[in-house]
Amino acid sequence: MNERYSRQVLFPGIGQEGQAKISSKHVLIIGAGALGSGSSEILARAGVGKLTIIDRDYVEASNLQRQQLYTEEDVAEKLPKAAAAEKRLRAINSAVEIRAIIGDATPELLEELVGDVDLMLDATDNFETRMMMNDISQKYKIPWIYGACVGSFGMSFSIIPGKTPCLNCLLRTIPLQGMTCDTGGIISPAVQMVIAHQTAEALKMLVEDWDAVRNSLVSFDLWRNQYTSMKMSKAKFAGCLSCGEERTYPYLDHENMTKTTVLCGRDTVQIRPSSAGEISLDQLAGQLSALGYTVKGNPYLISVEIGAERMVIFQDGRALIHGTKDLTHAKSLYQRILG
Amino acid sequence: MNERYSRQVLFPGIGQEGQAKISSKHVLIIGAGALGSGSSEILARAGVGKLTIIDRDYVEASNLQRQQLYTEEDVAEKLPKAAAAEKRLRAINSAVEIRAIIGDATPELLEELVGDVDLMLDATDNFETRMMMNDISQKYKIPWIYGACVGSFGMSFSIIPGKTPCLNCLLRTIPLQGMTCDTGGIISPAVQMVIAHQTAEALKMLVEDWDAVRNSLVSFDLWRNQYTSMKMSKAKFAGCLSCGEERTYPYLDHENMTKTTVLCGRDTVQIRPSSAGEISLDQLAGQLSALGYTVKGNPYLISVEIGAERMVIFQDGRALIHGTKDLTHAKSLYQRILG
Amino acid sequence: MNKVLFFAHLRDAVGAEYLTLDAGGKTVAELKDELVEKYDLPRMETVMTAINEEFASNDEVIRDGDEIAFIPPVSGG
Amino acid sequence: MNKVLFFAHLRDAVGAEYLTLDAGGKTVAELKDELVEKYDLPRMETVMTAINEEFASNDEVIRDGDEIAFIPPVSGG
Repeated sequence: MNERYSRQVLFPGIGQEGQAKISSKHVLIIGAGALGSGSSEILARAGVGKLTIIDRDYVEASNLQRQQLYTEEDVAEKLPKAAAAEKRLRAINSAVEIRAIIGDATPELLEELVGDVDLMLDATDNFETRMMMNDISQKYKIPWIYGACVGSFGMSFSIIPGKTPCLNCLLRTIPLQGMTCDTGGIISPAVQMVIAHQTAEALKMLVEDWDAVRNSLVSFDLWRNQYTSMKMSKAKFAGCLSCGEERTYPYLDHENMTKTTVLCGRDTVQIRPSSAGEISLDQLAGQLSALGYTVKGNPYLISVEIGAERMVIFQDGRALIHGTKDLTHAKSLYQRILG
Repeated sequence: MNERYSRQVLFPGIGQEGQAKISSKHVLIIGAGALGSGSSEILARAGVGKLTIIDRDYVEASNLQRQQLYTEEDVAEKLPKAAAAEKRLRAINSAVEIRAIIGDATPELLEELVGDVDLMLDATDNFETRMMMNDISQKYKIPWIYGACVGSFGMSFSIIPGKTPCLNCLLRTIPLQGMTCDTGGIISPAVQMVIAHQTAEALKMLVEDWDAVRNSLVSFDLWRNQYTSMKMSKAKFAGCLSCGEERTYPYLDHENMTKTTVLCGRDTVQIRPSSAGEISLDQLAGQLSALGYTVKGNPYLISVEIGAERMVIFQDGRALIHGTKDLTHAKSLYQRILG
Repeated sequence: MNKVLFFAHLRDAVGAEYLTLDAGGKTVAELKDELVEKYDLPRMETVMTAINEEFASNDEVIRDGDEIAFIPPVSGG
Repeated sequence: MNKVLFFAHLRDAVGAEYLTLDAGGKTVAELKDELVEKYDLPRMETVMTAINEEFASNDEVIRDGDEIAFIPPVSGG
């Protein structure tokens, strides 16, 4: 084994055999924000065989306070997070096969991707996507690791199909959210603490040390010096629609998915077109400039100022409308530009 | 306040006032290995006013598994860690004033540096340097935060002069070490967990929220799913030579410091010349090449193959001899080259 | 008596890390209802409950001396 | 009886996360000596001891029911 991994091969929980397993595995990370940038860096440094990273967002100034792969230059270039993450991860470890996907984690995309995936890491910022991951996990028997944080508070839980309860057992329904995330802010140590738990669990699963996997949900508050561990076996719910006998995988059904979303913690609305398809960004940018709009762009997106709002349009027709939380207003702006 | 820090200003423990304090503070980080690269990144992203980083080592392949600021290119260039860290931290946040010091943390250097330092972070890998930091902390009334890890285990403790016990109260003597560090290896999540605790404590101190500072020593094992918090007020020792009534600051005395050290976890000896002074690396490299040695170098150091060993010599006369743990042998190699 | 711990925004709403109160004989759901009334706690229906560091459903009955913790699932990332 | 927890390499040496044994009336130093003899524990003189999650010196006397934890200071970084 390589000198590069000598310190983790020395760790008895990994060893030569564990390192060989790590280097043969494929991990899917959904989200490349605070949690995703941190955990993808740890797994790339640890020498995982293949990393697939999905993110729909691009790098903004307010990300730099806690999203570790990104620099001021990435902000200036408005790079999509998945592309910026890929660039940095390659510089860190050129031996890892990295696939960056700029776009939304839809059921179709996940079902197409997970064929050879050994483990999924949660790095998303909303429960809709987590419930979808949870259904994919149960349907294809792929473990995943829930992680989330707000303020100085965070939590993590390891979900193994057929063994542990699933996220739908715990929550029963998608919690109404928004308030904590909008008003709580976030400090970077809380992000790192969640990542530490998620990636330790990931390494255990990658080396197949299933007995070491944590069977409790950890939660902590670093500012208030709280830490608690809640045993979860009793949370298993026989009637669960995701992992029970009568399972229907409800979150893989498009009927249960919104098309317009206020993004958590931000004055931004996302619009997803109901039908998939590519748009020509060059052509659109030309038209808008001709109409007198201020347009900036790169190969992945264009950004247009529209009065007090700013709209960012991606190749797949998805758009982010910054400066509003009003879904109807956002939709009308979108339709004004894209019809 | 800047959009850049908006998410941490939203966190009630920080706010506008806290952010202004953070941006006016100076933090000294001793060590730029696993803990130092991680905590310096977090503090730079958080917008601390000034960061001083001291490290005596350069980037090697075996560092990349857990030392987050560094890339394969830094290894290829054999960059000193302090220089490589400075480069990356500038790309992350150009508003932070960064001073990188390539060298050993001696009592003289620390006494010269700490004039306007508000907080010290422990990112060293040995107790000798920690005991020195601890004496500096008590002498100049500067808080510091102990952190350390090995394998999947780690710990952290916040030390505030005049309030908490100090490291010398806890340990009474420098523990004999080596074994755990040499044989235990290290996994990156354990590093991140220590960093999460150290930087959360650092933010509390930078915003002067002294009541929030943890009064217990945290220790954890991420592989074994252990976590414990030990209240420390009873550890205060009246006869402590570092913080007691009859204090002598024993670890600022050169008599108590070794000149030749086996580096923790590595087959490497460090030699520190007894007298300070600069050597001409260019001239030395020329001489050694002429003698038939294979020599590589950059403006900060030269690297020479000597049989099975490799010696890296820095401008201040310090050298690392790789491939041995034998102090006498190492010293003789050193003297063969540098007289 | 019972020690009842609050995490994240629940702690802010209650104004303390924990309360000491008599919840013996009540179900988790009953205790939640009482607390919502007294402290205006938001979204308690989705908050997870631990009794003695073990997950407890809403219909579980609390015994005297049990330690209760309320932990809200969060979504940031 | 007492629950005695071991961290880091001590856990490997003992081969278990914790032991249940009767240490009531003994000092911390006496318990350390006993364990060193039985399990060949390395460097116990510098290992920190917690009694009921509070730091305890070597001469502190353990009472029946106390939970003891042995935590070795580590130096990696």
